[in-house]
Amino acid sequence: MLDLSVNLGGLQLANPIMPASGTFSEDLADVFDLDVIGAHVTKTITREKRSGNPTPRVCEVKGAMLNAIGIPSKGIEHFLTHTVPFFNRYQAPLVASISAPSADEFARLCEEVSVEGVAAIEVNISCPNIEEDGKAFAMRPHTTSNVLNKLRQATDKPLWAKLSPNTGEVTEVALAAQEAGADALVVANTLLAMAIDIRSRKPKLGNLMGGLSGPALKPITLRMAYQCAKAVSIPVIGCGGIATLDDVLEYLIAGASAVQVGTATFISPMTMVHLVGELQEYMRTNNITSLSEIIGSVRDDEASDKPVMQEIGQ
Amino acid sequence: MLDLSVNLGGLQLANPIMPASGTFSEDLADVFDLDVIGAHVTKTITREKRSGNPTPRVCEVKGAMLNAIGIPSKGIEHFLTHTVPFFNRYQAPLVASISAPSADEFARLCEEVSVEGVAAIEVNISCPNIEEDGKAFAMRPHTTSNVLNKLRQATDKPLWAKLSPNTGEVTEVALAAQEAGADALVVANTLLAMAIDIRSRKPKLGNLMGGLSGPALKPITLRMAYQCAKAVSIPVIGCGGIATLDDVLEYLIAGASAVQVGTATFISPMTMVHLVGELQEYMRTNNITSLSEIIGSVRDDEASDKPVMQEIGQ
Amino acid sequence: MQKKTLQAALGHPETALTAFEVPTTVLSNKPVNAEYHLLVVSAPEEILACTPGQFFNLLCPVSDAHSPYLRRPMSIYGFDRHKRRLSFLYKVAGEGTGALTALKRGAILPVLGPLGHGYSIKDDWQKLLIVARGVGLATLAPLAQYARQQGRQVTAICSARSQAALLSTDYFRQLGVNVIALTDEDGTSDTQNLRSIIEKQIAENGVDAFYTCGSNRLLAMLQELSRHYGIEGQVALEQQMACGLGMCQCCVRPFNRDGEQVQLRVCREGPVFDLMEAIPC
Amino acid sequence: MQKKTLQAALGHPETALTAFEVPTTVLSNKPVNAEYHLLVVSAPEEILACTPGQFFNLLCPVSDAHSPYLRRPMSIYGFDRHKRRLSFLYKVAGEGTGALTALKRGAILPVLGPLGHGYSIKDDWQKLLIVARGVGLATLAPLAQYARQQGRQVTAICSARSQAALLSTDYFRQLGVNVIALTDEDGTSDTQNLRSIIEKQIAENGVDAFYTCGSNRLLAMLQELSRHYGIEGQVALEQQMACGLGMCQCCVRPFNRDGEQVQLRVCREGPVFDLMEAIPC
Ligand SMILES: Cc1cc2nc3c(=O)[nH]c(=O)nc-3n(C[C@H](O)[C@H](O)[C@H](O)COP(=O)(O)OP(=O)(O)OC[C@H]3O[C@@H](n4cnc5c(N)ncnc54)[C@H](O)[C@@H]3O)c2cc1C
Ligand SMILES: Cc1cc2nc3c(=O)[nH]c(=O)nc-3n(C[C@H](O)[C@H](O)[C@H](O)COP(=O)(O)OP(=O)(O)OC[C@H]3O[C@@H](n4cnc5c(N)ncnc54)[C@H](O)[C@@H]3O)c2cc1C
Ligand SMILES: Cc1cc2nc3c(=O)[nH]c(=O)nc-3n(C[C@H](O)[C@H](O)[C@H](O)COP(=O)(O)O)c2cc1C
Ligand SMILES: Cc1cc2nc3c(=O)[nH]c(=O)nc-3n(C[C@H](O)[C@H](O)[C@H](O)COP(=O)(O)O)c2cc1C
Ligand code: FES
Ligand code: FES
Repeated sequence: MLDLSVNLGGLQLANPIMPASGTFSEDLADVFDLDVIGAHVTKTITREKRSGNPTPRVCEVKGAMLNAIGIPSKGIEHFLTHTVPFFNRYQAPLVASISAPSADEFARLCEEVSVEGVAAIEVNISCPNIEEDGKAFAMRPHTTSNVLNKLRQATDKPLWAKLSPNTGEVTEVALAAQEAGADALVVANTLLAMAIDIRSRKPKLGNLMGGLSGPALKPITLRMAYQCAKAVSIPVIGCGGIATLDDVLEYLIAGASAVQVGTATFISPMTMVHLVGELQEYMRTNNITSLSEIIGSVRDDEASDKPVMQEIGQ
Repeated sequence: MLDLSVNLGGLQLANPIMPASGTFSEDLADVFDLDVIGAHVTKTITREKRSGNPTPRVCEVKGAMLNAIGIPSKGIEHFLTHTVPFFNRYQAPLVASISAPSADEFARLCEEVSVEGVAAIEVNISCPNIEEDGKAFAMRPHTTSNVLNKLRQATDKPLWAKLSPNTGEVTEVALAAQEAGADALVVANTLLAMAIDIRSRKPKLGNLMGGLSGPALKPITLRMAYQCAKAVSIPVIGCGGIATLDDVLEYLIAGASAVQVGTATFISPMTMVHLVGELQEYMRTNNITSLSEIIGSVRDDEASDKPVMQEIGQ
Repeated sequence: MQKKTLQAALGHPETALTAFEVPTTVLSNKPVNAEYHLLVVSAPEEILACTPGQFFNLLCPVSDAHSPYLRRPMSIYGFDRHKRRLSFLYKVAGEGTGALTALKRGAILPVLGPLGHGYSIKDDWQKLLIVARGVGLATLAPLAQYARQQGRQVTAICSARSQAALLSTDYFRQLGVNVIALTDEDGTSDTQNLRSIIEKQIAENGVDAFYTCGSNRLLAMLQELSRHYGIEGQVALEQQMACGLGMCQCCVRPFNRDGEQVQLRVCREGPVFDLMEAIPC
Repeated sequence: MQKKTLQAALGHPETALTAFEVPTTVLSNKPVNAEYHLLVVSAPEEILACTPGQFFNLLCPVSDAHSPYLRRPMSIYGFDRHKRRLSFLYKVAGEGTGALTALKRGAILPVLGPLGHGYSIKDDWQKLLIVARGVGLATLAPLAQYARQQGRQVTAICSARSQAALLSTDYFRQLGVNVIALTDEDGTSDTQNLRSIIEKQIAENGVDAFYTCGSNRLLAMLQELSRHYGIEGQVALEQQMACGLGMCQCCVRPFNRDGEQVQLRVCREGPVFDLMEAIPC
């Protein structure tokens, strides 16, 4: 029997394909039965209602996109009364993505979303931390530690820390999150970028800068997923530029235990459905019975060409 | 008269288009007269001969490439006796890119390349600093300060600091470089990335990881060039994913005073020639007489849509 | 792809599936004037249960010349469930629409839809006035057709830069719509003249509802007239989109709803909105 | 682009221009068997001053199905300066060559070249033995032609998986080359048999120089024979490339030169190297 299931620090998923926060919502149920995918990850919510960034909020760059949606949120109330019940019609576990501008507020929200029907909490620590210098929690190991410690105390649910690719210290941040008690890491969020309309000379995003996502991001976040998987012992969930089966396999081989699909769903809303089917087919064709045969199987000690150094025939 | 010239901290270039280090060599003279471009920037050299990284050294990713060439170098001797004389046949100024694994060795090499015929020195501080924890100098402000201070003392030539996009503190690093006496900043080098062949499960680069360059990099390095140009008062030279006139204009509008073209030359070796011509044509068509009308002209205070808030007609 | 998963995904929905990601086949794709192309595709029946004002999100082809990445939203210009035909009238603007022009008969065009909420006609809206500029008329063509099928009286005031840029007026006339064409080149399209023509319509013929789209100038004017004469109406709006489904929240615009300013998604709550709720920007 | 700059760049070179980035026009592009395609283009005269063993770097077309980014190096299979024709024989391997298969007559294919150093024939090399496997023969076809024009005696031993996979043997025969074909399916292509056939050639006919390309197995065997019989030779090698011009240093391979192991660029110092300097890997 083919086994597509994965266990992410205690949470069992029927398959390793799930959406990335902010690129998924109830609305996708218009296109396919949401129970086909491994989990449901919500758009990041905040406690309070928020309206998000000014428009234009997205733009296209070569083979990728930038977004500065911000975190428009209907608040915790709406989440508990509408979002949770909606997703509880499905078998796939619900992962609530949350964020807050200070560690204490973060912890409070974490406690409040720790309700029945929420299977895990993904903490979007790529948002600015107003208590420090406004840099995102996930930029540095010590701010990651601080917030994760408080979050850990606020919930017994599995806690996934979503890292930022903007830091120069991603493995240090990963280790800090693990030490503070994260059950899994999501690697990674979008990378800060910019585009300018040369005719109007205006930035293409209302917020000036925004996050790069899509295929262009993949080689960068794949590298980070690999580095993190090498450094930590908790599961890594790969995220960034995944659109094809090859992308999924690349992350799994690099060491990710599951993957999140973001922008690809905008280009092709059936992407996740196809990926689940293609992964199954790949395993069947290659006589692979369990994902564990793929995860972390990168042959990184055999990467370089080894020229035959001795003269042949002598 | 159309004026394409730029002054980069004392060094005058006939036009703002020059090659990026490592993507240019004497060999390009096979394809066009090298005096058409604004400057000649050499591949980074080290004092000693070095052989560089194992193959495979490059691979292709979606709309971009990764490289882990390393710094194969014929050494300072060959540089002084061959490279400098070759380029001195041309009018365009020669910029020597150098690197070393410690600040003192860096300074020593800097002194040695400060010869007649070398117009400016670009210091590739994105290479590992073996004295600290092996992280590149350009990853942190203090290591940048340390090495730039020594480099500044080693030469009277214009000193260009080439920053790394791998840091989470690019403006802090930019400021540190400026304070330590850099005459210009090159923003930026390649971004650490990875690709895995899913059939062999081997990393596609012999070195496991390598630098992303090409169009996928542009939105990221453009953002950094913008941030640096806002933060410092010395000229910024934009670099990353430039292939078209629009790309050049985007960097100039963002605040770059000149640009370096890297990977695009691999795809189309005439790229720089075309860019010089198209820039000239653009200025003529738009009645722009000097590049100063373009540089830094981004309308960043007008980026967001302003809905008409008052009810019309009341 | 694995058939079972696909069947599972499409076969046992918890909620009814309403939007479909499917390939269509190009039947024709021709310029109708210097700026606009008419694209007709053969489409599977399930996506043709659509209403006027809805749109599709098109995956434009990639080539050496064009590399669109996101899909491009396009209003339905015409649809015929019986003949399995779907058409779009598009203005060649940039990367995506530029890429569309290269589609030849027989080419595959992946579409996603139908999306959003279209126009509706209240029972007591018997006399409809459509006001549109340029390609705006495209969005309103299927509405005009539907309204005529419902036996409503329809007048359409179309303005454009030139006579050559006036689109679909013949088609509107064929439907039995009273067409009033105004152009910049004839000097008939200025706000003043347009306003007095509309007021004349109201006075002489009577208008139960306004329908418009796109232009802020028209929207603002119709809101004023609506307030003044107590005439209701609907407007189709545009905004930059990514997903087209309601997931990404990039396509929001501000609206006045119940005295409050709210952000609504053009792709989901729209693209057709109550005339008075829209805020011109 | 600005004409003046282009003229300046091409008109007053400090050093003679030898490589050209130019568009060519596809004349034909057809499969020759299950794996290989023959691509013939019409090319400007200046790029046809090439020598056998040199190569071009091709910019493969981008489409929905294929998105190659880097150029792809291809040996010259045939060139005719008089007719302004250039041809490539390519194996459909992945993204780039997959994209090439879509090129239709009349399509534009941008090429860069001619690049690298090709084969040379010393004056006293009168009897040449070409040994190649599969597509390797392609690289050697223009050499065989040139050698025959120079009046040299040429024998070619070609091995392939099957008779159907044997390429260009008819072309070689037309040139007056003595062709010996070996296939896996006939069981004639094993190393032992190949070796004894070569040794028979040396013994009965005499061989002044070996020419080969590609396969490590062949290279190693020919080096052994070369050492044993004192026969010189040349080999064309492949390596992953980016620039094709010598700038990026990605295409290096190790070579034995003057007792030292050195890294040489396949695109610049090669792709044809002295047989004994190459290191099989
Ligand atoms: C619901 C809806 C229905 C539409 N119906 C039609 C129609 O029937 N006919 C028609 O010609 N056009 C229509 N448009 C506008 C059409 O989507 C844009 O002209 C088109 O996306 C431009 O793409 P481009 O790549 O050619 O231009 P570019 O300028 O290169 O596009 C860059 C980006 O901006 C977006 N964009 C540009 N203009 C618009 C716009 N006006 N609205 C939304 N996004 C835009 C593009 O989608 C793309 O993401 C509609 C837009 C919406 C939102
Ligand atoms: C000097 C030279 C001459 C060549 N001449 C021929 C020829 O006449 N006919 C022919 O069929 N093939 C030839 N090749 C090999 C040909 O370049 C590759 O088969 C082709 O690049 C594969 O590209 P792809 O995108 O289809 O394959 P992919 O596997 O998708 O390519 C991925 C990357 O690897 C590179 N690559 C893959 N295989 C090779 C290879 N063998 N050598 C170098 N780079 C490779 C590609 O260029 C590309 O950058 C030659 C190679 C070199 C270096
Ligand atoms: C429009 C958009 C909105 C996003 N919103 C969120 C968010 O609210 N919270 C979050 O953690 N990540 C958010 N992300 C980041 C994605 O979850 C994901 O990390 C990123 O897009 C990289 O994956 P991709 O390349 O597959 O899109 C958003 C991404 C996009 C494109
Ligand atoms: C093959 C290759 C080799 C490079 N070698 C160097 C180098 O030696 N020194 C350096 O500072 N940058 C080097 N770079 C980085 C480029 O100079 C440039 O910063 C980077 O490629 C981004 O620009 P691009 O996207 O235009 O290529 C190299 C880049 C490539 C692709
Ligand atoms: S386009 Fe994504 S929410 Fe409207
Ligand atoms: S391919 Fe760039 S040096 Fe050979």
